[in-house]
Amino acid sequence: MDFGLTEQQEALRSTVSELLAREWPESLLMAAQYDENPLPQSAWHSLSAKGLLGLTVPQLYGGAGLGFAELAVVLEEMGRSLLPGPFLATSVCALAVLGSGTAEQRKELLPRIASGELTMALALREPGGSHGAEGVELQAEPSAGGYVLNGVKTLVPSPADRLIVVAKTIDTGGPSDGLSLFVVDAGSPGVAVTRLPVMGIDRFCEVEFRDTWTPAQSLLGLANYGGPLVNRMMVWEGIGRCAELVGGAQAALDMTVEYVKERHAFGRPVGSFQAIQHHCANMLADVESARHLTQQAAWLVSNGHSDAPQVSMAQAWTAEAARKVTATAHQCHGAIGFTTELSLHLYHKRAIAGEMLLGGAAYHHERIAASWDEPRIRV
Amino acid sequence: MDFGLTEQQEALRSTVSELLAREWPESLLMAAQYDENPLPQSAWHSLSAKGLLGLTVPQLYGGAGLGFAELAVVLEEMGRSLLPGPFLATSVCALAVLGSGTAEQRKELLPRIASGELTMALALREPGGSHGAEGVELQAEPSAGGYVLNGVKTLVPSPADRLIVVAKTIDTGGPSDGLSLFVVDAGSPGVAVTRLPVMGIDRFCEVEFRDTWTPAQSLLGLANYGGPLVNRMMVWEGIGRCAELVGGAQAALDMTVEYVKERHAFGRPVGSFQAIQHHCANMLADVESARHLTQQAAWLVSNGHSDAPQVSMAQAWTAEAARKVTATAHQCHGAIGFTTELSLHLYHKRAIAGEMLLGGAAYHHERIAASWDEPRIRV
Amino acid sequence: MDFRFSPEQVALRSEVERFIRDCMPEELRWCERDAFSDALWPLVTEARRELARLGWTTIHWPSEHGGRGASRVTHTLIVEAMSYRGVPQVVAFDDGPNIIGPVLMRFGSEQQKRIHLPAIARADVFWCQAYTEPEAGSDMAAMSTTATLNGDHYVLSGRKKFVGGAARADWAHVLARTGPEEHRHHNLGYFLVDMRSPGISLKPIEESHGRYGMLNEVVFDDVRVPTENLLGGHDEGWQVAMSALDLERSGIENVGRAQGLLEDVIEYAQASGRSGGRSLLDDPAVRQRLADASVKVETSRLAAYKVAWLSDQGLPITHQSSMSKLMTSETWQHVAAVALRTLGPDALLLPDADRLPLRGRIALGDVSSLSETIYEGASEIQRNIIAQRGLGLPR
Amino acid sequence: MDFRFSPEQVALRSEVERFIRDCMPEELRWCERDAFSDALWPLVTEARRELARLGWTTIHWPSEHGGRGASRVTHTLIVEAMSYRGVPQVVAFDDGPNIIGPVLMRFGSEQQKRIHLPAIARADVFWCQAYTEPEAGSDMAAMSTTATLNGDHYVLSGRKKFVGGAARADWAHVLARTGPEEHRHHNLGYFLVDMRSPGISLKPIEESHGRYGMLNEVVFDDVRVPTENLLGGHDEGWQVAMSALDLERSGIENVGRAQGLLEDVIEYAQASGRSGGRSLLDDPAVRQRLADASVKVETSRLAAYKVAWLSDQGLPITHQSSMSKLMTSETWQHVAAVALRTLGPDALLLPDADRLPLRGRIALGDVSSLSETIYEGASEIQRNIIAQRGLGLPR
Repeated sequence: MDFGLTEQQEALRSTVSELLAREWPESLLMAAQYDENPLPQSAWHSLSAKGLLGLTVPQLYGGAGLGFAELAVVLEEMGRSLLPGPFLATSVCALAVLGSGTAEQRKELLPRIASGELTMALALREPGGSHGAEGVELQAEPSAGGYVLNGVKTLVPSPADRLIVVAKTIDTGGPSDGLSLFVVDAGSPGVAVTRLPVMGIDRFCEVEFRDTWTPAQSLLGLANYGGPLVNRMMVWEGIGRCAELVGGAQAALDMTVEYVKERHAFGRPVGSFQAIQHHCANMLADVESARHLTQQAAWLVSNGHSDAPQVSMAQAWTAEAARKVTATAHQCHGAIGFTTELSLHLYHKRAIAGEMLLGGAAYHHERIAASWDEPRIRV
Repeated sequence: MDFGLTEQQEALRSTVSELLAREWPESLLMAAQYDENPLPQSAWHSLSAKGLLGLTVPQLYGGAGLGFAELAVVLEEMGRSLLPGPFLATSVCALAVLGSGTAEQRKELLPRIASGELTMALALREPGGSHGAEGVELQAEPSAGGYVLNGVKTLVPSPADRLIVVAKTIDTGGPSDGLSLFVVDAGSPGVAVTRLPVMGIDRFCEVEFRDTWTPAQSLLGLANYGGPLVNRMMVWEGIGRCAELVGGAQAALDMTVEYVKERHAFGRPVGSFQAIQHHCANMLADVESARHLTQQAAWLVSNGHSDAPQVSMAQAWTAEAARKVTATAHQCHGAIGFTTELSLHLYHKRAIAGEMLLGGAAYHHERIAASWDEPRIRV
Repeated sequence: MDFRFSPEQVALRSEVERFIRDCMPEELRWCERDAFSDALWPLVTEARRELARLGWTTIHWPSEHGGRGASRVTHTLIVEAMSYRGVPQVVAFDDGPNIIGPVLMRFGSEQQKRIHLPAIARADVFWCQAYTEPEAGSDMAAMSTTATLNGDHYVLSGRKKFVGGAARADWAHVLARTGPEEHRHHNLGYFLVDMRSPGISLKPIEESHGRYGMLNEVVFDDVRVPTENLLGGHDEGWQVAMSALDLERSGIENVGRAQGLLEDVIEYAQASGRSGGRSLLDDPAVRQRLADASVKVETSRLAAYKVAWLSDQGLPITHQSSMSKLMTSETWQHVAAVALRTLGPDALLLPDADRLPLRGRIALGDVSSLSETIYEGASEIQRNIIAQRGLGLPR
Repeated sequence: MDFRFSPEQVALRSEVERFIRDCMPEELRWCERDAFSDALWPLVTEARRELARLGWTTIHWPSEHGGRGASRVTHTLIVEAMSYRGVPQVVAFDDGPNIIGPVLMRFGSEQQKRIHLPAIARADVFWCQAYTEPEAGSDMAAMSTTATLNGDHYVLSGRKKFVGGAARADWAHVLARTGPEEHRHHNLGYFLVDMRSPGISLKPIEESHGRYGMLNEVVFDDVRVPTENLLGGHDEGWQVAMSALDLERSGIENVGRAQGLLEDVIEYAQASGRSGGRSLLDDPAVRQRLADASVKVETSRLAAYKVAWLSDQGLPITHQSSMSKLMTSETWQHVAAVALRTLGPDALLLPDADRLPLRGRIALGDVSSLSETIYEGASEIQRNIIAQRGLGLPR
């Protein structure tokens, strides 16, 4: 049992922290919040220069060959400063290509991911659909040595050069059966990408596929049996998102603590009022719990236990905790927190989006409960 | 819209309040908590003398002929001083006899209820069963001009001279279909009554029926179609219980306010600490909301709208609010609250029992949601 | 005890609902944060005038001032009905008829009443409220704006922050120090300020949940305010302001909009298909969550009407309006969050989106709902008041 | 970062679990509030001695005092395993090895260590803690018990309330005023008091959730305490007491018992039939509620192990033990309430009942769980500490 970061993780954390302080200061965040592509190219290049873009890519392909736990450490730091952009989405796709791609796919995609040339995203969710593989209705029909895709994907992280598109290739009746994943160029003919209007610093788009042909070689993993890979990718994305949210919640707490120490009312710092102190104590309890659970989940994923109920627990808790923390931060800040003079509202908006994109606590509670339906062993 | 008590209701309230202050002071409550029959005979006689036992019984049968709203006013006062005993259970049965009984049944039962000679209780719940009519499995089979009962009823309010037993008379497959209600003497051959060990001031028993014969004339209401009557009785019992719980929660709040004004820590009254003040403010919000909802529900029931979703709302809210209030009262009292020196723990125990006996908030939430399944009309 | 509305009240509510359906432009529904925009302000102004013509906005005013002397309960019913259908606050529950008017009736000179009341009743003017200062907030008395008496006028200097609708306002009510601060509530004056006065400048404050700034910082730079525009005495400002704040701000708008949103979400959940021919509303967790929210809305509604009823009875209101403000704002916040959770990621889309459930008002509604527990007395302050005034706990 | 236990720790836990299953009398499981009863105390004493013989209760003590120098994490694991199976606190996590021993090691004289440590290690003695006074509570320093120096002994006079297990105690640790109260934390002494001393009398306090009083009021009536039984200096009592309170009371017992109860409830819900061949655990609302509770238990577990780990690393513990105490006690309270709600009315039955789900421990468990957020530092105090020590907010 070791709650500490390893030396390597600690070094990584401070590398990222220093890099972001330089390349992504709060002033940039405030300026970029309405930009189509808020992430400055220079920041992306710096991440690449420090080898962070290929963090989990094996050295063979030009990466650092580290594990998921290290990725989570990096993401927590990025979340602390609300770094937008394709890092998380691309990392999740890199893990999928590494684990399930053919030798050709790995050779083509991984080095370019590690060098920062290529960004990717999972295109899973469909309009009005349920969370996870269940909601997939986009069709892929075999045609001329490949497949033809028809359907719409929504809330796809943006920007992304390549998409991993989850499609129904056979209809077995079961809602998450018969799925296949395809690596599709976002600029292919028949692919229409539209930016979605969403609050906050993160960008998403809707992608429509109209008779989009993709070659058989673009299939990622097993045809028709893609469900388990989708689940693994959702865990990577989910825990990665939790790590970002933990960083963001910590930042919102730090901001609040600073603010209530400085701000005076009724002749004393508002941070000396018991109601404010208890708000802050509750925030700290929520943040620390989210961090413990998320680090534990990242460690479990790193060690091959993606199916452990603790992985769902991290997502169930963090989905709500991050939002609770940023909402309480708002309550402690008062009116000034709702102005765009402060960055707090951007943290809150990411927390809201995070809760939605994680599928909500109820989704993960059900997964935890499902683990009880299997025969249990008690000593 | 009138939130005030009518003059008659106010007079009734103060009559009950004065009567209980005399006949059921806290010292008696503290002394009687371990007694088999905690309610003193003298208190029961006083209630009878003031005409309270026949509150909703028509004057024709020796009662006061008042409505359900008045009953709720009386029950809130009784709840305030944790009066135990058969008042609520008997009143619910009186309403059932009045509404669904034959002329003979009314003539036999109502005058004796009004005079305090006869106590009654609904015997509905069965061991391990669901809340409400759904859980009924006790069988009544036709036999020799009557029925033979076999089965077990649990958590039946005690003491009661007569029971209204809910039984399955035909098996239609549906869980709450084919029910009939019988008025059965608790001393009949084949009826075994056992006191149940339960915390607090209220007494309950388990009643086993073994080949208990009851005449056809003991049937209350329609044979085989007793479900709606059971539902009505559950509403009366439920809203009556809410009124008791509101009174109890108010008492717990009052106690707490007195205590935190007197008790000093760190050189000041603990009631001056913001955390304690906010606890108390939350308690007041919970109590007042429970009272508003309960009075509204009682008024709706009085006016023939027992099916309104607001009646479920009162039960959903009060089930949890009463317990939250007494638990917060404990938190504000600290260690002394857990000693039997104070009566607080008895209020908390009634609140717990109340939540359970109301069926829990989830049961009523589902009933509220069911009201949406019917076509809705929006202006 | 009677939980019915009178037949007259029910008929009036129907009239209001019919008016909203038939005469209120669709764009004005659920437009809260855009109500002050160039596009909507003309429609808002017209709607305000129309409601004034119908006599609904001042229905609770005494007949001597052109009102109908209706009860607070009746007035509350109208505001609830409008908020329920998304009529923005500036139309449904404006400061003019609801705060300035009553305060003028209580503290105003005959001249002040004669000038201002009819204009307010006709909705010819729009009033804003300038109390809060950059360094104050919940601690309202901590202010540094000064009003220095100079013959027949005061000279007003200072900055007021978070002034709602200032850019559209004809008049402002302003609290300012009329002398040295000896005690906190001492030497404060309450002024009626013509917003066209020279020396007033505005600085828009961008709100995180608004696309068009409705808030402004208002700077008073040696603004001349005639002495006849002092409301109450030279040192009565705190008393006037408290009376303005005490005017039943029951938060009924929050109840109306919460009920409206909740019903829309229920309807959406009923209509939205899930696998196996089941709707989202068949999901027991969704049912529980929405039912629980509906109970909270009902408790808030009762709390708000209780305040109106107490006021109608002439009974003392100590903590009840704080309680109602607390409950209604927290309920609205809760319902907004429940809406978000029920709709899931699609709720993130903003009103610009093509495919937008419930007109895209979910995410913005959730964010803006957070401010309701802060503006006009934060929940922490309300709980203090409830404990101290309502329960008599020691300070 | 490593969220595994070492193979040695896993093996030890199995040993503990095997011991409980095979050697711990069934009556001792979930007997918390009856542990001090005449019927159970002999079994408790025997279990304490047996665990001491196995070396588990002092496993975290340094070897010079007969311990195995195990980590706090290891010790926490043992306590969790025992609490998980309902071993009562007086057996699983007794004050002797966990508070008195370590405090003696830090502040005790050689003679005090020689006398007391071996007896504690063998579980030959049972210690109780007498800090709180009728008028104190959370404000521990507000005490009036006096210890007046008189040659070679102190004369102890006063009343201590809520002393757990006093009737079974051989020794008590007592905080008392050794001089006039100049500041609150001044002139306090920490005494080791032989409970057989003349002048000590007990008055049982009946607890609302106990069938056998485990609490006593202890009256000291001119009790002679030899000066050699002063622990630390004449004015070091507060410092010693704070060090005693700071000893990682992580609340791991609450985690163990919450997990144990939760699993029992899940098992019960799985087994209990509902109409249509479905079990209670098929009810989605029940699933959500229990899963949510399981997450709370997990967060509490991690918080408790974090404290142990920090202590093992020699890292500073500022707010973390308060956080852990806060979270574990609130979690246990939450799980107890969830258990009640899941079982419904049957949960009301007490252990005497014939037909009793989960051995009738639900209702009593719920009531007693309320005290966990009060005893040993109420949640309000813990939140103050977290805000002030953990986040540096001003007093």
